[in-house]
Amino acid sequence: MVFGATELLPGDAVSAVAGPSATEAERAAVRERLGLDRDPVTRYLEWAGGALRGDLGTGYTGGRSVTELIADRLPNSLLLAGLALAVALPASVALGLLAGARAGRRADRAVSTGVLLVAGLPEFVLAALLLWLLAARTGLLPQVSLVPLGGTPLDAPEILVLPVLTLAVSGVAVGTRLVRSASAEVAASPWVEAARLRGITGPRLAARHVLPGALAPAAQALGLMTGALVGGAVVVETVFGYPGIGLELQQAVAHRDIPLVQGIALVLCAVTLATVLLADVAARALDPRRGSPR
Amino acid sequence: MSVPTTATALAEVDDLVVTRRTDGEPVLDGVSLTLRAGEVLAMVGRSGSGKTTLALSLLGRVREGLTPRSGTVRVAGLDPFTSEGRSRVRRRLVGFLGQDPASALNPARRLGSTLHEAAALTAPRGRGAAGRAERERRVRAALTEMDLPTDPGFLRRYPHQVSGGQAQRVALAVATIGEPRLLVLDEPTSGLDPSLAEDLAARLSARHRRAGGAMLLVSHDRLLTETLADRTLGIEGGRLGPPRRPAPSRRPPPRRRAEPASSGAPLLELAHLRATHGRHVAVEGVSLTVAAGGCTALVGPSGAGKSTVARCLLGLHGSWSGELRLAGSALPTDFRRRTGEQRRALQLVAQDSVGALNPRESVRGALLRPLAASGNGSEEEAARLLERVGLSPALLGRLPHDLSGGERQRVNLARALAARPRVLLCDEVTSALDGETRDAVLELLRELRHAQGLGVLLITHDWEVRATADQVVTLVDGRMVDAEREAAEDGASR
Amino acid sequence: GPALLTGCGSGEESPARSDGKPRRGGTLRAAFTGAGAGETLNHFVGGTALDMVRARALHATLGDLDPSAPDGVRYGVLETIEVNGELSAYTLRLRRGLTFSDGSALTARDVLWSLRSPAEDPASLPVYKNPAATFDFAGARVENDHTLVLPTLAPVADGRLLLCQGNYLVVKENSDFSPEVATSGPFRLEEFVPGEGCALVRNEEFTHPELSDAPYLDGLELRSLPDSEARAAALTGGQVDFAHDLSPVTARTLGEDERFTLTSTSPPYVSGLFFRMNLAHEPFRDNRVRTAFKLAADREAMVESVFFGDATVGNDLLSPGFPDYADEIEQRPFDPDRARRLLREAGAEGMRVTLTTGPETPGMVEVATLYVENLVAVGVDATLEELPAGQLFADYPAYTRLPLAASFSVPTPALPLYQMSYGGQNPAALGWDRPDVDELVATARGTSGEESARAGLAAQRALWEEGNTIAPVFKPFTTAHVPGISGVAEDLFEQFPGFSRATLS
Amino acid sequence: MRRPSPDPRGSGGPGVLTWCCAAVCLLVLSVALLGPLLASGSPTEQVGPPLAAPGAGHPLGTDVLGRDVAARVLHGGWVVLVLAVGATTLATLLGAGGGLWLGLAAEHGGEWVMRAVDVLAVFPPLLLMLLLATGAPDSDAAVLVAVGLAATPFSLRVVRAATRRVAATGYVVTARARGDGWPAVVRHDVLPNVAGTVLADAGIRFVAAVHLTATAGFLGLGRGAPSANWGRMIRENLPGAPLNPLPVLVPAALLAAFAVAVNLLADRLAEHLADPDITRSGA
Ligand SMILES: Nc1ncnc2c1ncn2[C@@H]1O[C@H](COP(=O)(O)OP(=O)(O)OP(=O)(O)O)[C@@H](O)[C@H]1O
Ligand SMILES: Nc1ncnc2c1ncn2[C@@H]1O[C@H](COP(=O)(O)OP(=O)(O)OP(=O)(O)O)[C@@H](O)[C@H]1O
Ligand SMILES: [Mg+2]
Ligand SMILES: [Mg+2]
Repeated sequence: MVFGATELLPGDAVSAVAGPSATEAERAAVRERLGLDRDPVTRYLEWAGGALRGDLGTGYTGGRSVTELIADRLPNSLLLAGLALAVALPASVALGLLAGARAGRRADRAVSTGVLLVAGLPEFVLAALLLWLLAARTGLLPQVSLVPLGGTPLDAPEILVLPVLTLAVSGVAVGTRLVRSASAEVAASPWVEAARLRGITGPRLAARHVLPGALAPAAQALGLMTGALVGGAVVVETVFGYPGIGLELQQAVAHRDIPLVQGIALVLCAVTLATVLLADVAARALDPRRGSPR
Repeated sequence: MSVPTTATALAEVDDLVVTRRTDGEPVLDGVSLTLRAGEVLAMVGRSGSGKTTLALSLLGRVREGLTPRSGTVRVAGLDPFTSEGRSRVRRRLVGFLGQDPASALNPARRLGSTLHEAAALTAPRGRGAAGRAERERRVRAALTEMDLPTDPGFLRRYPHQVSGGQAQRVALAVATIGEPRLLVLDEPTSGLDPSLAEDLAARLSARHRRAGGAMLLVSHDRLLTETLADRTLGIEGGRLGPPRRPAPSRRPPPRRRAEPASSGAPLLELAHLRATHGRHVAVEGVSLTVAAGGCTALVGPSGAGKSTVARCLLGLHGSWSGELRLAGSALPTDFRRRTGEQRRALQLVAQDSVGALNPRESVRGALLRPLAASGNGSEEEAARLLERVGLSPALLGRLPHDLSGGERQRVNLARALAARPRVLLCDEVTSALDGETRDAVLELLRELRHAQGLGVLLITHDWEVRATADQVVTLVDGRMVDAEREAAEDGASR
Repeated sequence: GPALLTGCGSGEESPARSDGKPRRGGTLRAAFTGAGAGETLNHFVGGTALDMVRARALHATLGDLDPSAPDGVRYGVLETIEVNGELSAYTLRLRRGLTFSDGSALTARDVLWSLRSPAEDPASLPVYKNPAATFDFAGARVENDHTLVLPTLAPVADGRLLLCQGNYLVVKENSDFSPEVATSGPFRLEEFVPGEGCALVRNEEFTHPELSDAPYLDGLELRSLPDSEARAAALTGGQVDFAHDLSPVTARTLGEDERFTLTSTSPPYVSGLFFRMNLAHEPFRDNRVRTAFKLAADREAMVESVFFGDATVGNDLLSPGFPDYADEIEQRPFDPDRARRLLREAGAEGMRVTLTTGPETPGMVEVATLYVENLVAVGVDATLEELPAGQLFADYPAYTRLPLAASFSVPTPALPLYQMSYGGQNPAALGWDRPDVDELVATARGTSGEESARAGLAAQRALWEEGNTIAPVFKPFTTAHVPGISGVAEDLFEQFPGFSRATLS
Repeated sequence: MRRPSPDPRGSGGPGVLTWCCAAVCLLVLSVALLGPLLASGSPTEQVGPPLAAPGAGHPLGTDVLGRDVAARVLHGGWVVLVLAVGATTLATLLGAGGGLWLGLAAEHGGEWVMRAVDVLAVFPPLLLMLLLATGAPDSDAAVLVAVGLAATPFSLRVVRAATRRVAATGYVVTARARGDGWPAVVRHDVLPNVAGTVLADAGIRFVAAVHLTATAGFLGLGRGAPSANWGRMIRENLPGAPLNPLPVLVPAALLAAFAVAVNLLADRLAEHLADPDITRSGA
């Protein structure tokens, strides 16, 4: 599917490689070199075969192996998404529970409205805002995520703060709402009512009584959110110049580097699919009633 | 205004008025009550008379849709309607068991963790290993007291993996584990067979009195109130008064011989039922019949497998085998493969009356749907059905959670009847009803049996209900115990 | 060096300290547009600014353009280029004693390989193939280690300008462009991370043709940041000292900041923003319509609004500032009334046309936006279609069918640029097919002196009068840097800075 | 006699916040929909120097090309709103429909369909948008469909999960066993009980749709350059924000306010649909 989709992208790498002023002969030569003169079915079979073997072909620009290239970038993105998740997950669970367990009360209104306000800002505005607040005005943090040459982002943790924060904040906004709606429902159930009548209140009520019931539905949605984090970092990575897979995808699309687009899309799909499946499994494990309908 | 607290008064309710928010109707109409330490007070009254409302007010709780208008409540001198008072009252002073204990257990938590938490919450602040050992001991003790298994396997189960009566006893254990000074129990034994109930009650009260605790017991089970209570108060229309009926005798009433309704061919035949819950065989080798116009009682101790049998008959149970015939023609084991006609022919009134009602559907909607399916979807018909089960047509606009426990149960019954079944399966349909209302319901069933040839399968613990059956099948541990002899003993054999 | 840069901040400080000697030492960090993780060290295939700058730091050039020098060029590894009387063979002589970073000698064979191998590699960028259109590499002779003779395919007068444009660099023969390969430039590679940047250190083996102790910098860190905003942010955040190619608005905002010095290139190192009328599109066959379209453009307003005044008004000709540019031709005025009249005469009043553009280079969409407003003002039913980034030229055959399309140029001398993109029925010319003009250009390039000048002027006048290109604006390349950096301006190839003379204070 | 329990939540009925939200919604909607009629000047005409501060004639100053920000704001709303509302409707309809079906048909290969949907869901929205938008360049409808499709799998999953929860309840099983067909069960039992989830989800989708539409501007998809569009305006003028922040702030504020208000309203509506008493229980 990824292959088919990218095939449909108008234009081809020929112009990107050969340059706008190339002659027809030059273009034909490039086309032949890239193997674009053969029919799509053959190319698909080759590509799919290669993909199965872990070989995603060679990028048009620069001619590096796509697999190698993704291996360069993916860890950075995973790190970013992982850190963002590590911040966003507990925060959205905590906030979502706080709001959901007291649905309709003042705490809920405050959290929900606040979360909505943040969620209401497009990601690049949020990024710009954080940038302005934490970096440009105060100079506390670097504005651009320049990874030390030859090192990993972890060698300069300060460059991770802003991208992670941006991703996490928008993740929290979505996550909180999902957890809230799940836990509000549970909070209204007779068993939570019974727990209240036993004098259980506050964090204990939320964590021990509301959460277990809310986790299963929330896990589903949070799984999707995770997938979106990995792939959706395009904007954040562009704004901060963070060398991740999202930035790479954007550039590859702009350069019509089809093998690279295909490779990245495939890897993104795989990562997202994995998280979604994981979430499904988690949801199943967390819901005792699954599989044994009453 | 407040009444001076005497040293002995543990709980005091003074002139409490609770009204419905929508129409201002009082549900409690100037109730005053004093409960002394060490006293057991029983509260009896018709379904919908306000018992649960009063019991909850001791915990500072008023259900949504009701509002307290005036009056005061004090428990050990604290006002449970203030937030500090509430948390202290609920945490340390009062243990509460609600009317629908099955739905009070968190379906996502294991029984063990609920019990441990209750033990920990009320334990003297012991932390660490010693604390844990103490908690375990108390949990075990509570389970033993409730006649429940104490093996870790049982504690690891989820609420939906135990029977209705077992769930009720777990909930009772949760309420009593902290040995609170005041126990408020709302129909604590409705799902238990009488001998177990009596046994349990005796143990409970012995321990409780020893510890000097007071108890407010809401029950229509006269046997129970008689055994336990020092004092019985009646409640009627939200006002307290002396109990309406004099305390009845301790003995179960003489079993009335049920007149055989019809002796035609059995309407419903079940043979060689075998049902499993995972690897555990819940029911095996059960055969029973229900005659047209007849009534078969399915009895047995809690956890015997009665509800499982009912669910199998309906085709809801996932893994079962056996032969099932309705009026001579075979019924598929899975309801999905039954025709609409076949499905309508069998109707279940489920044991868990909360779970069986759509929380967002009014009584009217719940009744009109099956009525429409059976061809008479008028509002009058719905109102008539409600009246037949002893409910006011005013209830039509209500949502399930605005109903009292008994009312809910009867709405369930009305809904099942609305589908015009040929066989009605009643799983503890009278457990939350007072004697009077129960008799009315039984009378209704009898009438339907005669008039329409309705076959009834009654799952019950109640001797009096059982007595209306013309056949009795007893289950113990998932197996039939000599049904013939039992039946003969009852004098109900054909 | 020539005054290629106009300072608009505090200006360039003198490269010399009070004692007359430039300061040695320091590491300069600079940000450029780069490619993604697919980036390689092979600059023959990578055309980003970063590729160019990195290549010029790593490899020595044959020579750079310098209009003030006697030959019009300033030599790098070369001592001289001699041309025979028939303009049919060029002899390149290398300086003595040149070595690569590993100490091996730099010979004429390396020079030949560096010119020839990209021409033969289909993957390399068109610009590196250009010499092959002029010189006959098959007939090239390496006379000795220091002498290379290149015969031409046809007589050519400007062969020196062609070879010494600043982008023909000397790479070790048969190089595979791996990070370990020895290089000849002012710096050598220390660390290379594709898509992120590279770290370079001074190449002690390098000898500068003019300055004995250059390069002065100890190290150079070149970072890849594709987004103009990000480059500016890295500069203001102190993460880099030098930010290349800023968008007009970014430049304007940075200009208000006293901490930075802003420099913009001036002609010839400016990039043209063009609108090209497709002659396959009926109304444009009529030269009155073409002229009307040229007259309709409010060039001053474009310069003011899009570039805050920091750009050059174009005259519908290619490559202002280069020696072959015809500045004798008068500036075309903004005359909407005449445009309207011409359109009426041509019967093209209310003609419908869609201008297709894309964010391929900063300012392109904005200029097109204003131009469409201009067209509407003279009674053309014009609409704008903006394609997503990367799409305008992606489907080139489709591009050549657009009625009115935006495009841009990189700094290249006017006549070679004409030959590359307009001559010989090139599809990129959008229907411009004038053998007579092609002939004139060929003459101008193949002769010298008066004759060449006359032919060049005639060709450009034809283009001005009848051409299908509206060239309203030439935009500069704007860079910003922290004060204390100097010597960058003296080593500039087109818009790409070189750091062989740069110092840091 | 004092009331034993001060009612913690006050009386029912819409609160101040709800009214505020409604007011904000109305305001933004009227700006967006009536704006083109109210605006005096042209949104594309150059009226002054770029990024000029507010002054006479142009109360919000000028944008990056010297166009009147006020006129552009007035003209630029309806596209975003129509796109976002349309895409949300599309996603919600598809998501709710599919989710209900999949949630109920869990046994009959529904699992497999879900896997297929998952594969769709993980397809990068960026690529999806590029594809659809390049198939029909310069078209807002393509963006609408793309945004809608990108959001659908998410909705579908959430609704499906909710449906499965409801489908396992006693009352659904009872109704099915009673002989009620799926249509009746869905209408009476499932829909009312998942309506809250669907609405809350639609709220999230809406915000996401506003973002995606704005991002479509970021990627240069949909109606191109001269057209005013709040998402586009933000992006166009972001680099110039230090000179005149209004062309960024005003559309961003309008977008955010609208997204928030719509969401809060959706929440309230969900609550009321569900039944105010159920969701607001608490001791
Ligand atoms: N989902 C389940 N998984 C495992 N065991 C179960 C499950 N449901 C019920 N059981 C067990 O099966 C047995 C029979 O349960 P059933 O509900 O039929 O009892 P019952 O006779 O109706 O009891 P009661 O009178 O208490 O309602 C019990 O021991 C119960 O613990
Ligand atoms: N949330 C509510 N909103 C409105 N009316 C209610 C609500 N809860 C209960 N009622 C009504 O209040 C009355 C008293 O209810 P209550 O639950 O106290 O009865 P009860 O005595 O416990 O009855 P039962 O024996 O059937 O459980 C009933 O008529 C019931 O319909
Ligand atoms: Mg009750
Ligand atoms: Mg049972």
